[in-house]
Amino acid sequence: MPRIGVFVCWCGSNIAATVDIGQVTEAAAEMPHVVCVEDNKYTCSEPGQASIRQAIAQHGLDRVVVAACSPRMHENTFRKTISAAGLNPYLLEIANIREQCSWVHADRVAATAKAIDLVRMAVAKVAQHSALTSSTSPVTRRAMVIGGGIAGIQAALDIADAGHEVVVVERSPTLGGHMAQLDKTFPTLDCSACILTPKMVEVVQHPKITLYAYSEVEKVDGYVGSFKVTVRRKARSVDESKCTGCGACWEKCPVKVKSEFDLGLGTRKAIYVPFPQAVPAKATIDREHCIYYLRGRCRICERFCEAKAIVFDQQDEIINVEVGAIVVATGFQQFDQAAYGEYGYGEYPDVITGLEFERLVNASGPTEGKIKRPSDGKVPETVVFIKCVGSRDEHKGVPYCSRTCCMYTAKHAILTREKIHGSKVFIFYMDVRTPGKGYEEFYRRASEEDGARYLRGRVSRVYPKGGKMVVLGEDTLLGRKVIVEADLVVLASGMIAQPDAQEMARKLGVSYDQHGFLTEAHPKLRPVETNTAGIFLAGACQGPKDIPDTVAQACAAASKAAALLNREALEAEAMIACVDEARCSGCLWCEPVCPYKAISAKTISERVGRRTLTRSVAEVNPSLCHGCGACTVACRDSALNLLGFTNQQILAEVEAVCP
Amino acid sequence: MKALVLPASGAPGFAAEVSRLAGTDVQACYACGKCSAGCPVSASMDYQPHQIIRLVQLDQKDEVLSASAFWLCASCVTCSVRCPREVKLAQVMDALREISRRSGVAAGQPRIAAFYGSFLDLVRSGGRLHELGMTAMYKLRSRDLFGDIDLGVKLMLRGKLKLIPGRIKGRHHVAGIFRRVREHEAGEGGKR
Amino acid sequence: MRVYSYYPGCSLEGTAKEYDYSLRALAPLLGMQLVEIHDWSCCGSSAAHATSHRLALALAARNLNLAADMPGGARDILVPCAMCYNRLKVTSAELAADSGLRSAVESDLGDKWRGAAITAKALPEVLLGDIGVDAVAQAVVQPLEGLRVASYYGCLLVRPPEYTGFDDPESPKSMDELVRATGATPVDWPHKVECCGGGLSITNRELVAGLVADILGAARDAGADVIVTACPMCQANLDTRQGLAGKTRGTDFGLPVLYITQLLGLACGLSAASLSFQSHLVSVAPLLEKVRQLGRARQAAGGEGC
Amino acid sequence: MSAVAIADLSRDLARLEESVRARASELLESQQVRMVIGHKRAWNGPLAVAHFAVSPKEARKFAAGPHCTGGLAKYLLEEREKDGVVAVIARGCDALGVRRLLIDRRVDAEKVLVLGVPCAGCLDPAKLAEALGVTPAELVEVTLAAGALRVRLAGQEQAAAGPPLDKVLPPTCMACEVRMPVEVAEMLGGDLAALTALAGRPPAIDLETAEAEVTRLEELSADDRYAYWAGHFQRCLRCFACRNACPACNCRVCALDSYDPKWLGHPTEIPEQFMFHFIRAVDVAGRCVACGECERACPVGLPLMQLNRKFSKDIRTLFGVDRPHLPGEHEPLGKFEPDDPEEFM
Amino acid sequence: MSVAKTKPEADGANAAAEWQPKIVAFCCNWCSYAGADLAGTSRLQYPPTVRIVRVPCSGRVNPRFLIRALQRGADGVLVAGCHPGDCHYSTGNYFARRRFLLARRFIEYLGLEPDRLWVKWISGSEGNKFADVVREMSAAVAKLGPNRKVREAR
Repeated sequence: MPRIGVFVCWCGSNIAATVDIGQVTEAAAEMPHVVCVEDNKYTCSEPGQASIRQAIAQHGLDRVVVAACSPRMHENTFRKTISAAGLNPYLLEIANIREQCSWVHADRVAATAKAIDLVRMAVAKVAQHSALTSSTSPVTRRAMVIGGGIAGIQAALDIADAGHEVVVVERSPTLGGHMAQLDKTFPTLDCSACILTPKMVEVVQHPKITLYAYSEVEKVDGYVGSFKVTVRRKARSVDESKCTGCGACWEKCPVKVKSEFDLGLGTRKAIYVPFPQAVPAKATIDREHCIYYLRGRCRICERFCEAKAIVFDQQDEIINVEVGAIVVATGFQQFDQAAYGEYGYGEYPDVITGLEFERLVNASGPTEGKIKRPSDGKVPETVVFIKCVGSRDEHKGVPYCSRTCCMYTAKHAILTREKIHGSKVFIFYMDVRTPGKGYEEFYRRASEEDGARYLRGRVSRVYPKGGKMVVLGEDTLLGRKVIVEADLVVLASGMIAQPDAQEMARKLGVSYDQHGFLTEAHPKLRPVETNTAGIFLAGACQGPKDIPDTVAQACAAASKAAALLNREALEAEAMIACVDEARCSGCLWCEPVCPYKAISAKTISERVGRRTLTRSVAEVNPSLCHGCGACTVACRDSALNLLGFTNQQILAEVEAVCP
Repeated sequence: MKALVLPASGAPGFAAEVSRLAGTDVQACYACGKCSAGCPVSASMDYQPHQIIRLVQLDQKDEVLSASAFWLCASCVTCSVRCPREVKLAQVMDALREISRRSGVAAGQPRIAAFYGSFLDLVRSGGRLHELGMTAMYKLRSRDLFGDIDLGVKLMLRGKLKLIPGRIKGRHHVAGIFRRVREHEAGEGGKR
Repeated sequence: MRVYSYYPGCSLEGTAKEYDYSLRALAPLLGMQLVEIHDWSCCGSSAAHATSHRLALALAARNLNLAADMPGGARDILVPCAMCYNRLKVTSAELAADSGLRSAVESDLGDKWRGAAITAKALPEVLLGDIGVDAVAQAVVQPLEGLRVASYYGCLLVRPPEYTGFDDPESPKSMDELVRATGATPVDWPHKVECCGGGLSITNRELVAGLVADILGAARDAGADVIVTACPMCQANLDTRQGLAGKTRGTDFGLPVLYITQLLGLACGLSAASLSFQSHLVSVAPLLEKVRQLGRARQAAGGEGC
Repeated sequence: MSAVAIADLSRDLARLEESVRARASELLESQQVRMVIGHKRAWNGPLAVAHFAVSPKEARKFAAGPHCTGGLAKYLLEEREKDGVVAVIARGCDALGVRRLLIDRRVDAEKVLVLGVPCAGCLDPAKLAEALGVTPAELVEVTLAAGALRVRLAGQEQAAAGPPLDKVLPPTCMACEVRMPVEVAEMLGGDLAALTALAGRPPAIDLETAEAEVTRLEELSADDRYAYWAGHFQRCLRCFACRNACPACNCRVCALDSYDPKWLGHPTEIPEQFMFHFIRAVDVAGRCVACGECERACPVGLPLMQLNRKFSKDIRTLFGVDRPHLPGEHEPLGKFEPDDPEEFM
Repeated sequence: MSVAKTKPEADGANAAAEWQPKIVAFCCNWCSYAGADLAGTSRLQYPPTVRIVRVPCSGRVNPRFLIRALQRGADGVLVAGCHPGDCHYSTGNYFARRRFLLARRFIEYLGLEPDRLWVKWISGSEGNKFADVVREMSAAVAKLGPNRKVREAR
């Protein structure tokens, strides 16, 4: 039989002024299994806690009810109290007679009656409590970072500097991501490559970091502390250990292909590194264009490779990596402007995207940093920038703001005015959004010092006329139509999720929003965690972001991952779902309602008569379960129960409402 | 320009009425101006299309109905197709013409109103549009007697203007449709 | 032979009669049989939909009902006029989507709505989707090689795309494909879907002349010999207002504006008379002369080749 | 149904019966299956009973026809712990019942062989008795022969012509959409033109008609509805025949039998009867295969399908899932849509 | 069909004036329970009709609890959870929404008053809303009178 002690708190006058403590203690003394009732001025004070510890010893209490403030306030305090007296900390129940009784009711009689009900409910529930312990699981002290852009680079370096091994998986042949394509960065106009490439080199030189470039994550199994990741290392046709990156092969290669890195504005060879500062500086053969793979002969690269690094029959390699934490930094892609027929992107060469403009102004780009328009190589005199192309457009694009376009367009305007003397810049905008350190000043500089003319209105149409591009817009501030005859039109493309972001999310078991961005566990308080423990988010895979925010988030994700890896073992939640295997039918209806993929099927053997039979039942992984209890309702035969909130406990509480 | 006195100068419910009749939500507009930028006739309008929408959002019924802009709308639908907020502007313009006609306010573009009136009268009586008859009737109503006379002669000489109006057998059915719609509209007008 | 219910619309009885004639002459050559809808009435275009939503729907619904009642069963309707096509499409869609509207229109009609199974189709839609560009090309007997043609789609053939849907609203291609099938060269030009202001042609002449001048200028800049269209309002406007448009820009555009059926008819060997070229204001004669010369030159070249 | 069709139908049913026997014999003979579950003619009444053949000889007893009424899927649960494959002669509703057990992982797909048979519907003895002006107990033998139902009543030597089959079908058969079974390993009977044509026809009554009684009850006042159900539940014997017959009620330990937690109290109290039927109906909601076995099994004739249909109707109107029991549909309560309705929230 | 009799004091004419409904509220720990606490810290007054059962998530609430509460004498049941999209466990409230959409229609079908079951989304910052909901629900349930239909005579 349970032996329950009830401790009623006055909370000074907070409770006692409205609730008749005497009546409550009298009523409590009559409740089933209650062997001791005390009241204290402040139960949470040291004397109050001491009286609980004393009563546990004196009366041999095995369960405790504290009628006081909200459990959200002091549940943990009193768990520690009874634990100190040798009781399991979960053999405690709080009756919330302050926030949910004395503070919200003025009528002393009614409040007292309600307080008695609340105590009775707590007593009924605590009688059903059992001691709970949390399980622990070991931690593999290694992290994986998926994606080698600035977010992945930063996260990898931070985790490695914290002393943990890191495996970086990047699907393109080089680190760098979108940032490597940029020219200058706002608001400081630092050269992007100057600040990025040293970090790329640092990654490959770091003793704790292993880089798998040109590799992709195939599969993720396991759970926090113990993930098992399958990685496919795609065949480069080049032995990375031998290749010195000397460049003899791509100098001699006869095949020219449009360069992905230059967004088709420049060319590369069929054997190539994407850009000169690529890391690792190892060549890759593009089998779709290499003559040898297409026609069976050529092999010029092989002839000129002194290191003998060319391996034409190289195969993809599958490797398995065990890690304790994963940082996802898979980035974004540009919105496809072809949706805007009225702007003629793809039809008229002199309508380009912002990222293409970056390549045009970049000193290592296809025009060596001279802004020349694609159609005829002429230096444009009048340049029009159109913002929010794809962004804030439910009709043709996405409803959200892409956050970076206002600033990079201001940067483009400044660069245009710097590089093309006497050029005229017009920027069509809807709003200028500059919430960031030094951002508003940067925009003012573009507008005032560099003379970019901002026109408030969306452009309706762009079409060619006599070698110019006619831009048909509206100045909504004047209420008049504006026609600009431009030499070059730059569309500020929005940022959208990677095309395979949802597939990646499913592999990882994390959720994604309607736009394909991966979802954080809480938008404010858990911004870099996911709902899957041990998986963290960095950079634009979570939503559009500029470089400073991306780096900050990467640092945050890295510190979360490092903190996890610092632990010897992980203690799981104690109040989790458990399966009564004798009842479980093994139907697994609980599985789809579990948001954490904590439930799976397991096969058990049992003796029935003289035979040993096997059947399948549900199994809860205590490391993954968060204790929401959704599974218990899906379970028709009540084989699943939630410890701390069992069916029996809730029924007992409900029944105690009306004695 | 006169100041708006809010909410006094507004007609409560006007924006909602326009939205309902047009089958689109005018409050979705965020005033980017793309409609006005692409409108072929906005240069001739007294208010730009996005300004009309703005006035509607603010329930400025009197000011909107006195405008000529929506009468000038050529129903080319460019605005609707390019609107990032999926506001069907062309339908809003249709709705404003309908409200204007029903409320009996003098049209901001009396010629266009006269043109539409002539057109519909002929359809009501004959079931089909008789272009020559419409032109004649329109000229009388709009007092635009001598415009295009040379053109009319040229068309006539090329056999493009049919002299005798065709009448269909079902013209009484068509007239019935007109009558029932007008009755319904009158009933609605009474309720408003 | 594909059979269509045929809805000419009011314009094709008057200013656009050459569209009607040329289509009727062309149809059998392309394997189409047109059965005119009995006792059709105005579709509810422009004046009606501009001033009364319900009137416009009811007028269009009457014709869709008539099409459903045709002997021989419910067939697709071929609607050459872009405005009528648009009205019938919009009406079908709105009545399908909204049962409240449907019953309102039924009460206006004094009749049940029976047109749900009827699909209105535009001419380029039928020629490309049903007949096929290859069949069109096969019917060509006098290829128009060397002729540069600007396809002008205007507004209502392609907008709003959620109702029309057979072609891209910003950069349509269907008529260009038909032009290519005749052997002529479709020119790439930016004003394919700019509005010509046809609805305001009678009431706001100066405004419209400016729009027409922009379109004609763009076609001329692209090197077009001729403009083709599938809309009576556009054709009438670009043809009859060409003089005034020229005056505002101090030029004579001299660009004939043909219905797509007239161009196809020419390529399929129909006579100039059966295609009613005489009723155009901007003379088509120089164009026909150019076609003749191109034909002769081709024959000469072909002769040498043999 | 024309007379000619019925004549063909009875010939088809005879052929089907022969085909069932032959295929069952073959499977047992070759030991491809351990047991075949089907129907056989009862010795003491008009309706067939379940038959469990384990030898070719026993397979000769299998029957087919409108008198083969009871569901068969649920018997698989009894066999689940034994080795070897069990075959089920499955009408559409049986096949859906087996599908239910497979989805619920209560039977092993590799241990079941579903032999589909087309079905013309199974007669409702109460309706038949009513049509003949007798009590169900007086029905002795019902056959479908020479073009019509033939019925022999107690005390009679000879069978006499009865009503057409489609006039004495229960509502579930009339609304049945799976008279050609789905998800079967093979179909028996070969080319049965009349039966296949009949089974291929759309149901005699559509969804709305099938739900007409639900709609009628919905339109009563709350108190009348309460009186209606309390009146029925008062007659409930708590025999659990509904649960035992239902292929969706397949838990290892039924909530209704559970002592800890104790969901259900003493049967004499009306509130407890509400709890019983609430639990039963909620637990099969979205999982019900619409076979009507619960109602057929109920000895006091509770209108249990009106509870099940209420859920299927609401699931359809609220979540747009028309027929959750048919392949290709989602189980509506194992998922959600972010924009599900919020009518009172 | 007779209706189960409730306790005599609830039925008595004198008691009727003083009778107050009893409402069992299942509040999710993360949002609605916190919202109820906030109503307390803000000293918002609401009728003493409600007894809160703390659950981790609205997805934990089994519709069987609803019937049990009504059986044992509750006059109304409130299920309160995080707003859709805000569930601490991501999806629990979405499942709860489906379950209780059906449950409310079903109890109505059985002849109970649907207004005895309320489901509301109350966030941790909506102390006001919690108090409002209790006030409104108490009034609505009071209007229905004591629950007699599936209440056990004890």
